[in-house]
Order: sequence, then C-alpha cells, then structure tokens
Amino acid sequence: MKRVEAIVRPERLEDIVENMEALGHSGITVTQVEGHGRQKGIVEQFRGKEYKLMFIPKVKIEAVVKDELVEKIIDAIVSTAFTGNVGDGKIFVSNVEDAVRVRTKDRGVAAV
Amino acid sequence: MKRVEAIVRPERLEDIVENMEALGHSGITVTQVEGHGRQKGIVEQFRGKEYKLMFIPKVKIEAVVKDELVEKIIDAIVSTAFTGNVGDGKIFVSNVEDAVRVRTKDRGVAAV
Amino acid sequence: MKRVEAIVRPERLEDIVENMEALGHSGITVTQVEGHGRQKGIVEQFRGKEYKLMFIPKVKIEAVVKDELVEKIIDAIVSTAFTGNVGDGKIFVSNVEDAVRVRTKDRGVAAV
Amino acid sequence: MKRFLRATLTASLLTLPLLAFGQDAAPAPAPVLNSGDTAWMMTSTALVLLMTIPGLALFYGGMVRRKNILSTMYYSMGSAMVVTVTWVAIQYSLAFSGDNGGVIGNLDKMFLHGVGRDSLTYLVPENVYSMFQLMFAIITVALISGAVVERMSITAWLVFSGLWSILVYTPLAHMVWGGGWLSAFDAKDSIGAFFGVPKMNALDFAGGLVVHVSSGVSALVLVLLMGPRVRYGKDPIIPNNISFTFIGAGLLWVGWFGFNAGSALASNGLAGSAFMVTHVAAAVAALVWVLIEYVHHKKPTLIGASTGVVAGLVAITPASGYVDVTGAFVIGASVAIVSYLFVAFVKKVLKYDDSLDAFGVHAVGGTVGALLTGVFANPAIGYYFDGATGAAGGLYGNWTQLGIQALSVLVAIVVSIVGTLICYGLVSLVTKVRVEPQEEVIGLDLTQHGEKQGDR
Amino acid sequence: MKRFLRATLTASLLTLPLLAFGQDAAPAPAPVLNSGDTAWMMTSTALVLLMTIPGLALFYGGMVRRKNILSTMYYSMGSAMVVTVTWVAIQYSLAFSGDNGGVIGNLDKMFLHGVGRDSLTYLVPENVYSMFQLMFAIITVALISGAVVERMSITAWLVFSGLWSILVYTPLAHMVWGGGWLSAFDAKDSIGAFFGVPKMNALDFAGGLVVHVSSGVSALVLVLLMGPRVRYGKDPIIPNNISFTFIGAGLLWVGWFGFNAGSALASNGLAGSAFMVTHVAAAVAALVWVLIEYVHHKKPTLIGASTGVVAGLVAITPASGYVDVTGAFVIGASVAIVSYLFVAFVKKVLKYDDSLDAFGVHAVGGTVGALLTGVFANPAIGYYFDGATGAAGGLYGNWTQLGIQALSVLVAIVVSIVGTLICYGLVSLVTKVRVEPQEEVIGLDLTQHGEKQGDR
Amino acid sequence: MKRFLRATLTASLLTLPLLAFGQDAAPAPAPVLNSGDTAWMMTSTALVLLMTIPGLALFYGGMVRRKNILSTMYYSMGSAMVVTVTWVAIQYSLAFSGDNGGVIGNLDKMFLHGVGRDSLTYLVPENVYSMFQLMFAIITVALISGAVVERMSITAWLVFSGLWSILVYTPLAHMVWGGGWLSAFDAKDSIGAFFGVPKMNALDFAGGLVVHVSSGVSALVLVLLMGPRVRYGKDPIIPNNISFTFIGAGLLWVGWFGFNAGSALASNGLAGSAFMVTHVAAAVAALVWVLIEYVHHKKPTLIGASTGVVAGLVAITPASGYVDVTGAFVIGASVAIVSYLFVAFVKKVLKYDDSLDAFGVHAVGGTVGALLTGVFANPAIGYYFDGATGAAGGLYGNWTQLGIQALSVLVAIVVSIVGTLICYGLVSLVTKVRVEPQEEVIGLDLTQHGEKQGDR
Ligand SMILES: Nc1ncnc2c1ncn2[C@@H]1O[C@H](COP(=O)(O)OP(=O)(O)O)[C@@H](O)[C@H]1O
Ligand SMILES: Nc1ncnc2c1ncn2[C@@H]1O[C@H](COP(=O)(O)OP(=O)(O)O)[C@@H](O)[C@H]1O
Ligand SMILES: Nc1ncnc2c1ncn2[C@@H]1O[C@H](COP(=O)(O)OP(=O)(O)O)[C@@H](O)[C@H]1O
Repeated sequence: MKRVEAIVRPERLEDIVENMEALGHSGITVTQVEGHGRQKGIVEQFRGKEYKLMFIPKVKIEAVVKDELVEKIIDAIVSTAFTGNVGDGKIFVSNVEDAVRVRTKDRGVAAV
Repeated sequence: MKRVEAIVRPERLEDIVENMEALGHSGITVTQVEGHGRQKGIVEQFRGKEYKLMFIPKVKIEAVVKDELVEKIIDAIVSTAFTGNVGDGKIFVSNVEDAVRVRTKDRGVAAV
Repeated sequence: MKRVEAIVRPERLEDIVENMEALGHSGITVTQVEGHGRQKGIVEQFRGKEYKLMFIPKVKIEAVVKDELVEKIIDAIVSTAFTGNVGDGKIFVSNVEDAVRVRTKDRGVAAV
Repeated sequence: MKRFLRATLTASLLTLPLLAFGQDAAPAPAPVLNSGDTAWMMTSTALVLLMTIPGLALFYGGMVRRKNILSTMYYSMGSAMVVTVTWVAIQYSLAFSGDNGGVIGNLDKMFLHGVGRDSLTYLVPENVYSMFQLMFAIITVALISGAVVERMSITAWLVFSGLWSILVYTPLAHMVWGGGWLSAFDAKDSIGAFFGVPKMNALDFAGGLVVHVSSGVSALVLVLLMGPRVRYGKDPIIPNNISFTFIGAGLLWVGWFGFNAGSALASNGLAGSAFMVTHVAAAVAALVWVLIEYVHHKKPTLIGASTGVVAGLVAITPASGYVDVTGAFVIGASVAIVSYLFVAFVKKVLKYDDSLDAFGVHAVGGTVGALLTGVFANPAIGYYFDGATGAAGGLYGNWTQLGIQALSVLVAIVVSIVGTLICYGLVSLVTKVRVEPQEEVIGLDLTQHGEKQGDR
Repeated sequence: MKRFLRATLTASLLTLPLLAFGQDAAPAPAPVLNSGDTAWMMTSTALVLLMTIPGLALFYGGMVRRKNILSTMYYSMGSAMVVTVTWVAIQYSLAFSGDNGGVIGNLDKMFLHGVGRDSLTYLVPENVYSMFQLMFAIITVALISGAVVERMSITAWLVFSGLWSILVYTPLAHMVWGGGWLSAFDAKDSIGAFFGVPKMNALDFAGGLVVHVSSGVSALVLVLLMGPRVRYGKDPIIPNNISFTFIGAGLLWVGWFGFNAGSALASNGLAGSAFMVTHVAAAVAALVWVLIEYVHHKKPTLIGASTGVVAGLVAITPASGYVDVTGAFVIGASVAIVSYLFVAFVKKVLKYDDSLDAFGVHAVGGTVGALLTGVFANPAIGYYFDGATGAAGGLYGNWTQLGIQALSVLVAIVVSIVGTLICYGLVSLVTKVRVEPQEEVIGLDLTQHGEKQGDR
Repeated sequence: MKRFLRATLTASLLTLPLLAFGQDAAPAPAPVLNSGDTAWMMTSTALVLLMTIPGLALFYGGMVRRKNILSTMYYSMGSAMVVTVTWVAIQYSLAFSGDNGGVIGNLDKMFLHGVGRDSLTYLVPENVYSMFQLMFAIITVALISGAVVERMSITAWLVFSGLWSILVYTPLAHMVWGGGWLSAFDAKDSIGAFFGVPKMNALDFAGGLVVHVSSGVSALVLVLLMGPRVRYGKDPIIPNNISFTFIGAGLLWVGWFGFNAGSALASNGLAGSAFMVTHVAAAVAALVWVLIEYVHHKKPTLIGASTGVVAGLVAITPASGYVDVTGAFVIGASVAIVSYLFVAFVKKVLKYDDSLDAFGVHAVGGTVGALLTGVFANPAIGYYFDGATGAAGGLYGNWTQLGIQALSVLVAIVVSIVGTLICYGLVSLVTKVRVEPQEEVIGLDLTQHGEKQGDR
C-alpha cells in the first residue's frame, strides 16, 4: 500500500476527488493546509498598505491505495490539478505498512 | 518507530486519547480533516433543496510510537472508535526513521 | 527524499520558515493542528470554573527535502523552535518514495 | 405613506387649543413641528439604515461562500455610498418636488436646495423626511444584489447602483409616493390620462411596488442577462455563516418597524397599527414556512425561519397602513406558501441562478402583498393619497381596488424591466459587468477587494 | 409599569391649556394620543424584540458548542414565532382585558378584537401597547432555553413555548400588570382574599417576577426533569464564539432601556429615572463581577463581564421604576455577588446542568431585585398600581413592602413550578422532549435542522 | 450642543397657548418636560451606547489578530464599566454643575445628588441628559484603545480608563459644553481671561475636540510611550474578522445619528439638520476613500469603505449642528483625503505603531472637522453657546471663527498630551502597563482573560 498525498489548489478539490472515485478508489482524507513555495504570495491590503502573505491556502488530499493503483491515481490527480501556472502543487508517494478498518477490524490491503 | 495514524469520528476523540494515554503514550497530534468514503454523505438543506455533502468531518489522530506499542495502540483506538456503522474510520501504520525532541535535542526513540 | 515534519509552537512559524528558506528549500506545507503531550494544558475559564484543555494549538510544518538537506533543515528548525520549555515540539523524519510536480510533471528529486 | 389629511389631522389636534379660541377669520395656522413625530421619524430613519448596514449585508453575506462574503457585504455598502450622493444631488428632487406628467418631479430641490433647518414635511423636518426616503432608496438597490452575488464586478455594481436608482427607483417613488400617476386620485394631466386611466389610487404604504417588486424583478432581469455562477448546480453552495444570516434577519425584522410604521410619517395610531400588522405578518409567515419545511423535509431550518420572516415583512409592506390583524394573518400565511413554492420548486424548474432569491422573496412577496392589499384594505385604518377617503379593498366592497393593485404591479414590472435593461446596457459600455471565471473561482474578496474575511 | 395616575398626570399636563379655561362642569376630556410617548413606546417595543432576536440568540448561541449554535438560536426564533400567534390569539386578552378572581383576564380581546387604530392605552395606541407586552412574553420564554440547549428537541420546544406562555406567563402578567391580585391595591374579590391576603401591592416595574423569576425557576424545573447533557462534567464545554456572546450582551444592554424605561409607558421623568438606574446597575454589576473574578481566578473574563451586565440588568428590572441611584448601586453589586456564588459554586455542588445559567442569572437575579425593591423603593420616584400613592420600601419606613415582595416571589415560584410541570407533561404526550443521545453527540444543528453553522 | 436659546424656543412654542393669554405680568412659566424631545434623547442615549457596545468593540475586534479579539473587545467593555461609575460619582458634576475658572465644574451633583425624577435639562429629564453625556464619555475612552490593542495590560487599561476620563475628558467637556472657557461667549473670570483670550465661542457641536481630538491625540501619546507591538512591521498583521469590522462600522454609523442629532438635545429642526449632514458626510467620505483606493491600489476594500465612513462621521461631528449640505460634502471629502494620507503614508514614514489608527482617524478627522466648522458654519442653522446668535464661519464673513477653532484644537491637544502623560505615570505606579512579550506572543485573550474566541 502506498500513501499518495497531493497538495493542490482548493478550487480543484471536487473534480479531483470525482476523478479518483471514477478509478474505483473511494477512501480519501482531505486537510486544509497552507502552502509556501514558488507561487507568488497573495497580496492583501489593509488601509493603504499591501501585505504579501507568506502562505497560500491549499488542500492536501491523502489516499492510501493499493500499489497497482498508484500511477493511475497520480495521473488522475495531475490531469485535473494542472493549470500550467506556478502553484499547481505536488504529489508525494510513500510506503504504508499496515491498515486497519475500524468497523470490520480488517487488516492490510483489505482495509484500504 | 512507527507512525500510527487514525481517521475517526470527531465525537470519539477525547475517549481515544484518554485510552492511548492510559497505555503510557502521551505524544499525540490531532488534525481536523474531512473524509470521503463509504459513509453516506451528510444531507444539508437550503431553502427547500437538499445537498449531499461530499465530505464528512473527521479527526486524524497521529502518534509516533515505539515499535512494541503499535499493536496496543491500534487495539486501544479500535475498541474506542468502534460503533459498527459505516464511517468508523481507518488506521494506517508507516515507518518513521528518526525523531528529534526540540527542547532536549534527543534523537531517535528517546525523543518519541 | 525525506519528509521532515515538525510540530512546533505557532508563534515560531514565520521564523522557522524563513530559516528553512535561507537554506535554499522553498516548498513547505503548514497545517494547524492540536497537540497533546507533556506540556501542561491551557487553562480556560467559564463562569468561575476552570477547564484544562486536553489539546494545545500547534503548527505542523512539513517539507519533503533532498536527503543531503535533512540534517541542515533539522538544525534550522531546532535552533528557531527552541525555547527550552516543555512544549517546544518534535521533528519526525520518514522516507518518501516519489514526488511529482503537477505543473511540469517532473518526477522524483527533481520535483521537490 | 405620505397621506395629506393624516398629517393635517394630527396638526389640528395639536393646535386645537389655539383654534378653540374662535380665530374664525384667521388663516389656517402654519404647521408647527411635532417633536414626537420628529423623534419617531429620526428613529425610523436610523432603523432603515440599520436594515441595510449591517442587516441586509449580514443576511446576504452569511449565505454565500466564504470567499465571497466581503464582496457580498460590499454591494450593500456600495449602494449606501453611491445612492446617498445621487439622492441628495437629484433623486430627492425628482421624486418629491413638483410633477411632470405624473411620472417624475422636477429639479428644484437639487442638492436639497431650499430645504432649510425649519422646512417641514407634514410635521417633521424636511431634512429628516429626505433622509428617511433616502434610506428606502439605499435598501432597494442593495436588495437586488442578492441575485448577482459571487459574480458581478464591484465597479459595475457601483455604477449600476446609481443608474438604477435614478432610472427605475426615482420614477416609481414619484408615481407612488410623490403625487404621481399611480397614487393620484384623479390625475388628468398625467401619463395615465394618456393611456385612458387617469384615476389610479394604487395603495402601497411602505413600498411593495416601489421597493420589492422593483428590486425583485430587476434582480431577475440581471440574472438572466448575466447567467449563472460557474459550476452552478454542480457544486453545493453551502452558506459560510448561517448565524450571520440569522442576525441579519433579526436586524431586518427590528428595522422594518421603522420602515413600515415610519411610513405613517407621524407617531400616531396609524403608525401603531402598521407596527402591529408588521410584526404579526412576519411571525405568521415564519411559522407557516417552518410548518411547510416540517412537511417537506422533516427538518425546520434556521435559514427557512429567517427567510419566512423576511417574506412576511416584504408582503405586509404595501399593506401595513391599510389592513388589520386579519389581513396580517392572511398575508403572512399566503406569502410563505407562495414564496416557498418559488424558491424551492419554480427556481429549480426554470433553472435560473437567483443566488439568494431576490426574485423569489421580494418580487413574489411584494406582489402577493400588493394584491392582498386590494382585498384586505380596511377603510377604518388607512387613507387614499388625498387623505380624505378611507382606503377600502374587496372585502369592504371595493373589488376595483384589486384591479388597480394588479395594474400598478404591472406598471412596476414594466418600469423595472425596461429600466434595468437600459442600466445594464449603460454599465456594459463603461466596464465589464462580470468578473473573469478564474476570479470567480478564486473568490471576489481577494480578486476584487484584496481582502480575506478572516485569518483562517 | 402600567400605573394609572402617571398616565393621567401626563395627560392633564398636555390638556392644561384646555382645562385652564374653567371647563368646570365639563366631563374630563377624552385622552389624546401623545406623539412623544408613542414614539418612545414604538422604539421600546422594537428594542425589546432586538433583545431576543438577535440579542439573546447571540448571547446563548456563542456559549454552546459549535454543533449546536443554530439550534440554540432557533429556540429564541421559535419562541418569537409561536408566542406572537398565541399572544395575539388569546394571551393579550387573558392578561390585559378584564379580571377573573385576580388571576386571569377574559377573552374579550381575542385576536385583538376591538383594538382599533385609535384605541389608546394611557396615551399610546393600544396596538403598540399590545406589541410591547408581546415582546416581553417572547423574551421570557426564550430565556428558559438557556437551560435546555444542546438537548431539547425543537418540536418539543415549539410546543412548550406556546403552552408555557399561556399557562405560566399569562396569569403572572395579569396578576402583576393586568390589575390582578398581586398588584391590586385592595382586591376583595380576588384569590388573595380567599387566602386572606386581599391587599398585595407587590412592586415589579418591568418584570423581575413575571419575566425573570418565572423563566429562571421554570428553567431549573426543566433541567431537573430532562437531566444533564451527555458526558456533562466529563468533557469541557468550550464556547464556540465568545464574541457572539459579547455582542448579544451588548444588544441586551441597549435593548433593556426599552424594556425598563419603556415600562413607564410614557416618555417622561419616570422613564428617564428608570433609564438611569438601569444603566448604572448594569455597569456596577459587571464591575463587581470582574472584581470577584480578579480575586477568584486572577483573570477577568469577557463572558464574566457580559454575564455581570446581564445579571445587573435582571436585578434592576423589577426595581427600575422605584429606586434611585443608591438603589441601583446596591442592587447591581448585590446581584453580582449572589449570582456569581450560584453559577460558580452552588451549581457545582448541586450538580444540575443548567447549561447557560438561566436559573443562576435570572431566577436569582430576579429574586434579588424583587426583594431589594422592597428595601430601596423611594416614594419620590414610583407609584403603586393605583397611581395615587408613592411606592415606599423599608428604607422609607415601609418594611412591610419587603414581606410583600417576598410573598410575591413565592407566588411566582409556585406558579412557575406547577405550570412547568403541567407543560412538560403535556409536551411529553405529543412528542419526545429530548433528542436521542446519538443525535446529541452529532449535534442538534445537523440532526434537528439539517444545517451547519459554517462551511468549515 | 447644549445651546440655551434653542431649548427656550422650543419651550415657548409649546407653551404658546398659555402665553397667548397675555400673562404679561406673570413670571416665565417653569419649563415643562417635552415628551418628544425626551423620546429622542432616550433613543439617542441608547444609540450612543450601541456605538461602543458592541459597535466599536466589533470595529476594533475584527481588525486585530485572532488571539487578541476578546481582549480588544474587553477594552471597550472595561471603559463602559469603569467610566459609568466614575461619571456618576464625580464626573457629571465636575463637567456640568457650576464653573471654576472656566475650566471645571463643582462637586454639587456628586452621585447625581439633587437630580430627581422631575429635574429637567432643557425640556428633557436631567437623568437622561446625564446618561446621554455619560455615553459620550464611555466611547471617548474606548476609542483610545484602538492604538494600544494587542499589548496593553487589562488591569492597566481599567485604571487608565477612569483616570483619563476624570483628568482629560471632564475638563474638556466642561470647557466646551459645560459653560466653560472654550464655549463661553465672554468669560471674564476664566482662565481665558488670564491668558488674554476671554472670548472664545469655539464651536464643537457633538465632540470634535472633546471626543475625537482628545482621544486621538492621547492615543498617539500612549503609543509613543508604550512602543510598538512585538515583531511590528515584520509579520503582516491580518485582521481576524473583517465582517466584524464592517458590522461595527455599520453600528457606529447608525448610532452616530444619536450622537450628532441627539446633541441638539431636542427633537427639532436642528436635530434634523444634524441628522442629514451626518449621513451625507459619512457616505461622501466613504465614497472618496474608495475612489482613492481605486487610484492607489486598484482594489476598493471593505475595511477602506468602513474606515471612510467612520472618518466622515468623525469629521462632521463638531460641525453637525452648524453646517449645511455643502459643508457636509466638503468635510466628508476632505477628511477622506487627509485621513488616508495619514494612515497610508505618514504612519509608514513616522513608524509609530498606532495599531488601529486611533490617531489617523480620530485626531486627524476631529481636527479637520473642527477647522472646517470655522469655515462652513452657516448662521441660518446653529447658534453660539449663548443661544442668541447664529454661529457663522468664514464663508459667512467671520474668518475669526477659523482662528478660534484652531486655538480650541490646540487647547484640546495640550490638555490631552499633559493629561495622558500624568495618567500614564499614575498607572505605572500601580501596575505594569504592558504585558510581557511572551504573553503578547501567545495572545492577550488567553494570558489576560483565560479565554479563547472560539472552539477552533
Ligand atoms: N518539498 C515540498 N514539501 C512540502 N510541500 C511542498 C513542497 N513543495 C511544494 N509543496 C507544496 O505544494 C504547493 C505548490 O508548490 P509551488 O512551489 O507553489 O508550485 P509548483 O509546484 O507549481 O512549483 C506549495 O504551496 C506547498 O504547499
Ligand atoms: N484509503 C484511504 N485513504 C485515506 N483515507 C481513508 C481511506 N479510507 C478511508 N479513509 C478515511 O476514513 C474515513 C472513514 O472511512 P469510511 O469508508 O467512510 O468508513 P468505513 O471505514 O466504515 O468503511 C473516510 O471518511 C476517510 O476520511
Ligand atoms: N510521539 C508523538 N507523536 C505525535 N506527536 C507528538 C508526539 N510527541 C509529541 N508530539 C507533538 O509535539 C507536541 C510537543 O510535545 P510535548 O510533549 O508537549 O513537548 P516536549 O517535546 O517539549 O516534551 C505535542 O503537543 C504533540 O503535538
């Protein structure tokens, strides 16, 4: 099992999740995060002053998936998250050793 | 060291953490997340229309624990998070290579 | 590539990120979390009663970095996050197998 | 609203002691400012501003998505800023000074020219009267914004506010309240005579036509011109802060006492009667709305109750100076049923994106209220514009009134449609009306205003 | 509240010029509406609605957990909707028309029958008077909800609101303000005579008994019947939005001027005096509460200051038309001390879950105020119900008044307990009073209303 | 504010019928309470409290960081609690009873001694007048807090509130409104005579000097004494809730009608005129502020519009009883330009940390308004303090007035600087003024009050 973790623009969230579901994977956890990267910060104004914010709102989409699904999931995310502008986001893949479904006490891949 | 990550119903949070602490593990980090899975979405109403929400509020409980504690922690979580209904949540276990306690600069298992 | 994940006091956030950037690493994701650990809980009052809160606001700073940068990043975080009091926080290091930059479709270390 | 005799009656009561001395030959004494009337009118004026700022801004702001809350509030704020200037500059004069063909006034009182400290309208300072009327003009424009939130450019909105208020609101206000054709008892020189309807006597105490039908219909026109929001109907659009909507509804409710009872332009029995029916209709409409929700979805919502209150207030507005408690009950219950049908079913079928139901609540509610005024107007309560005759509806033997009310609604609809089309055209000439889709996706707060509601 | 002579005095001042002409043989002139009094009463009525919607809804809504904020606000809204209808239908008549045995009125004014545009109560339109009284009825029920938030079913609440208002509020209002036994100077035909206490003369200017003791005691009864919230005492219950609570307290403060000074039913010196003591008592109570917090916990809290303000306002309510500035200081300071003891210590010891301290603030505060009225009532300020005699407390030689006050508190307590038990029983017959534990855990907003406060 | 003749005029109108009977030899009849004036003054008093609680608390609270929102609101609440007590105890008497050297009154009315139910000030109850004035005292102190939020200890603030109100506000109020030197027509025994300026006749209708210059200047003094916030200028300080700031601005706007039109102390034509110019100046200032933002940053902000409104209201305050609509336009536009320059540029250059621009908005706005009153005062509208002479500015041939206005601003500045230095010194003796840097970093809500705004 791998954890696929994508940090993307908030406005793409719904579409990405729909695409992932279309691949047959339904378990997904979403977190509101703030990103700092190459993307130029958002400029906010306050009484004639401009503030460049250090952090930009992003969402983190996490899914633990069967190994064979990893590339498909990545493709699904990339194709929907892509706009071509700085700030489109990143995907990280890491290993997951075990999983448990609380309701059934299933372990391992069966629990994903 | 392993990272044990549980995505569970928000209303079970306090009980689960108490149970984990009872096992002698105190370091825990909690994140408000939104989950998408088998659980039927929440239905919200707005002027005579019903919206099925794609995401359901969940909490993610993360604890990096000594290897020998992993199974006990899992049991502690499962026993408290269980209701038997869809949406009870999942637990994922992955490897952690190193840890640092900022205050003491301890490294490795000693820092957990 | 390693994921360096630091859970620290919210008020140190900006300084830590500046320090990390000074090392040449710009991609960082920040999450508002709540921590439970040795730090004595915050006491809140409500009509003559005191509540000790189970959880204390923290920020989690995540950065996926090239292997050779790990120690420098840790040092940068520790030196800025340190106050010497309980609650200074922890850093965890784990392995990341792959990375994708959505905008360019770069893979691996090049995407970090 | 604005009946002559009513004022005169009050005045004569006050001057009774003087008159009692048989000043038979003397000319009628000059009206003397009544401090009680003035106190109530200043209070009412403040209350009507409260309805918009922050009332309506909260009511609307709570229902949009978080990324657009400030932008939504800004529409209300923008109307207040712009319309105050245009009102003082020309609109007050055009609405309430003189008459041309029963359609519009003159420019004699531009920039309140000639309105001095001691000028009176009825027994209150004309300064206060002009401000009271201004607050109505402000909220009317602001109401429209409910239909175009989350997509209309703020620059376009500011320009539109001024134009619409001049082109649509001003003639309607004149026709109904300024002595123009719709209210005139027998307007021989008016446009009405030209169309063969010199006698109108339409009843609109506090703005069913002038405020609600006009804003609601214009809202729909704008929606049809501008199209729905990006991804409308695909993503659920979840209110960012229902408490704000509820607070807004509460402030509207409280402020509406100024709106309706203030429209008596005096602190008297008519004001008291308007106060009572206003409150009763609001509560009844909310209760009926809630009961429908129980039947329809099992769960009564706070937005539902809030919407019900507002719908009730809208519908009682034209009737508030004419009907008794029976009228209030029937009007409150009717509007809840009809409005609910519109926002829950008709909108879904017709598929237009009237974001916050400016049409479904205000045009529909205003129409229901205007028509039922023609049924329930009780001559023991209100007067026609001439102030001499009690205003009677169908239940009191005068079914013609219902026809007159229907015709006046029609006039308001036509003026609103034509006027809004012209305004839209003019605005399009100077600026783009809608923000870019990309800006809409990011949210108008950041893209139009460079601000974010909160730190998280 | 509602003293006859006061009104008459004002009237005679106004009609002085007429009288001055020696109309010796003529009958007393019919009272003439006073526009200043009317302006103030309409303003006051609007202010008292503001106290509930959105004031109290915010005050309470801010203190519960996020998952129940809308539900908590809905209780207030629900009371407003339901009680408006029951009030107009029968309650106004039962409270303020006629008298049966000093306990209740008659049904002559059902649906405001006979209340016309020109009907007056004292010198203000009866329509306004009936609405002013209605707003009191609304807030009284809404206050109770503070005790049962986060667990009472909304359906049960809506039914309870109407029943309680009829069975408990109406007789109390009649007994104290409607000319019933408790206020009557010498009520020979009343229930009081039956019990051997025909003469009562209890003082309750704006509702210490009728509003605060009744709601606070009934709240406690409900709490004991329904039991505590799930996991009460285990999980800390952290307010979801303290700013809301503060805003609510602010609106209550502002609105309370209408509540207390409005209870003079005129815009006169008595109203001015009530206005002053109301403000002073509120600020003093807040300050004392804050000082106690400094001593007790080192840290003065915003909820503490807000609670102190409300406690001060509650306690001055019955006294506001009778006491001078000295009374205001003592009443403000006393209630802060006593109420603090209740919410911080007594509740902990007795372990009942009065969620937002409806009992600790309102029953306790109302009782403190009612009793101290019997001490500080200054005959140079207020009148007994007959309007002819200045109302004197113990400090002015009339210690009997303290006994009368104590007895009247007792009566209010008994009526509230018995009435609430009956209401609870009736509600239980038609619907379950409490939501399921599972629904309580998820939150009432979603399970009862299908809504969530915000988008996150 | 507080002109004698104005009141007399109103009185004589009312008593006209009596006088008409040629009571030539009779003494002037005692003034009779006017119920309309009283209604308006009670309403105004409530509105001015609304401006602070919750108005200003929201306006300020929304602009700080989330960790300090409750603390910021607490400053306003604290002023209300403390100043109410000091005001009733001694300040009202020192400001409005008697005169010593044109600088301060006497202590005859300590604890409202001698202020009975029937005492009148002009034609309203003195109780109401004393409360109206108190609400001004409260908001003035609260305004200062805008400069020191996020770092001043609450204990220090509570002590400072009382001291400052006594030492700075009270003499200024006396000098300008209590018959002291600055307003006196010819004050031979005053400090003015000592300095060779016995005749002042400064115009300050509702508090340009007394309220805004004093609070704004004192705010700057405090800022300079206390230093900037930790990491000021390094971290962006993002408002935690811009909607709150907007709601606050809205409540300030609405409440300001009570502030300015209430300062007529009657419900008459002057009040009406003040009402109108208040609204116009507010809207014009907001519009001009927005236009500057369009030019400067392309994006009009909601905080900008809100700030513009407040700046306009501040500037029209001293002028509101003297100028006509032309003055309102010019004053509104001028203050927007000057204030914008201050908050956007001057502050940046001078590098002081006036957190929420108490100086840039209030001192600057108050000065602009006070000076322009000397230009635009129209003798057809307002009176000098003697009530007999119309107050004329430069445009009406009396350019001396501009000099007088400048001198009076200077006096207010000097009193504020000296007084604030003394207060700061005294506070430092009893408690530390600033919280520890560590507490500041964590936030004042938790460290000073043991509370958190929300559950997340
Ligand atoms: N190495 C990293 N570790 C953690 N988060 C990262 C990393 N690089 C990027 N991110 C996250 O991805 C977001 C998008 O990255 P950014 O550099 O702005 O755009 P792009 O991927 O187009 O170069 C950032 O805001 C940050 O949240
Ligand atoms: N494979 C997964 N990867 C990430 N999160 C998951 C995964 N599966 C489930 N989750 C999280 O766990 C929550 C509960 O899962 P769900 O499928 O609803 O219930 P159940 O575990 O009872 O089948 C989801 O809302 C989601 O947040
Ligand atoms: N083993 C762990 N797993 C996950 N999070 C941890 C762990 N230990 C500590 N934390 C997080 O780090 C924070 C700081 O730890 P704490 O024990 O309070 O202080 P210290 O590191 O000074 O002993 C905690 O609030 C918690 O969020």
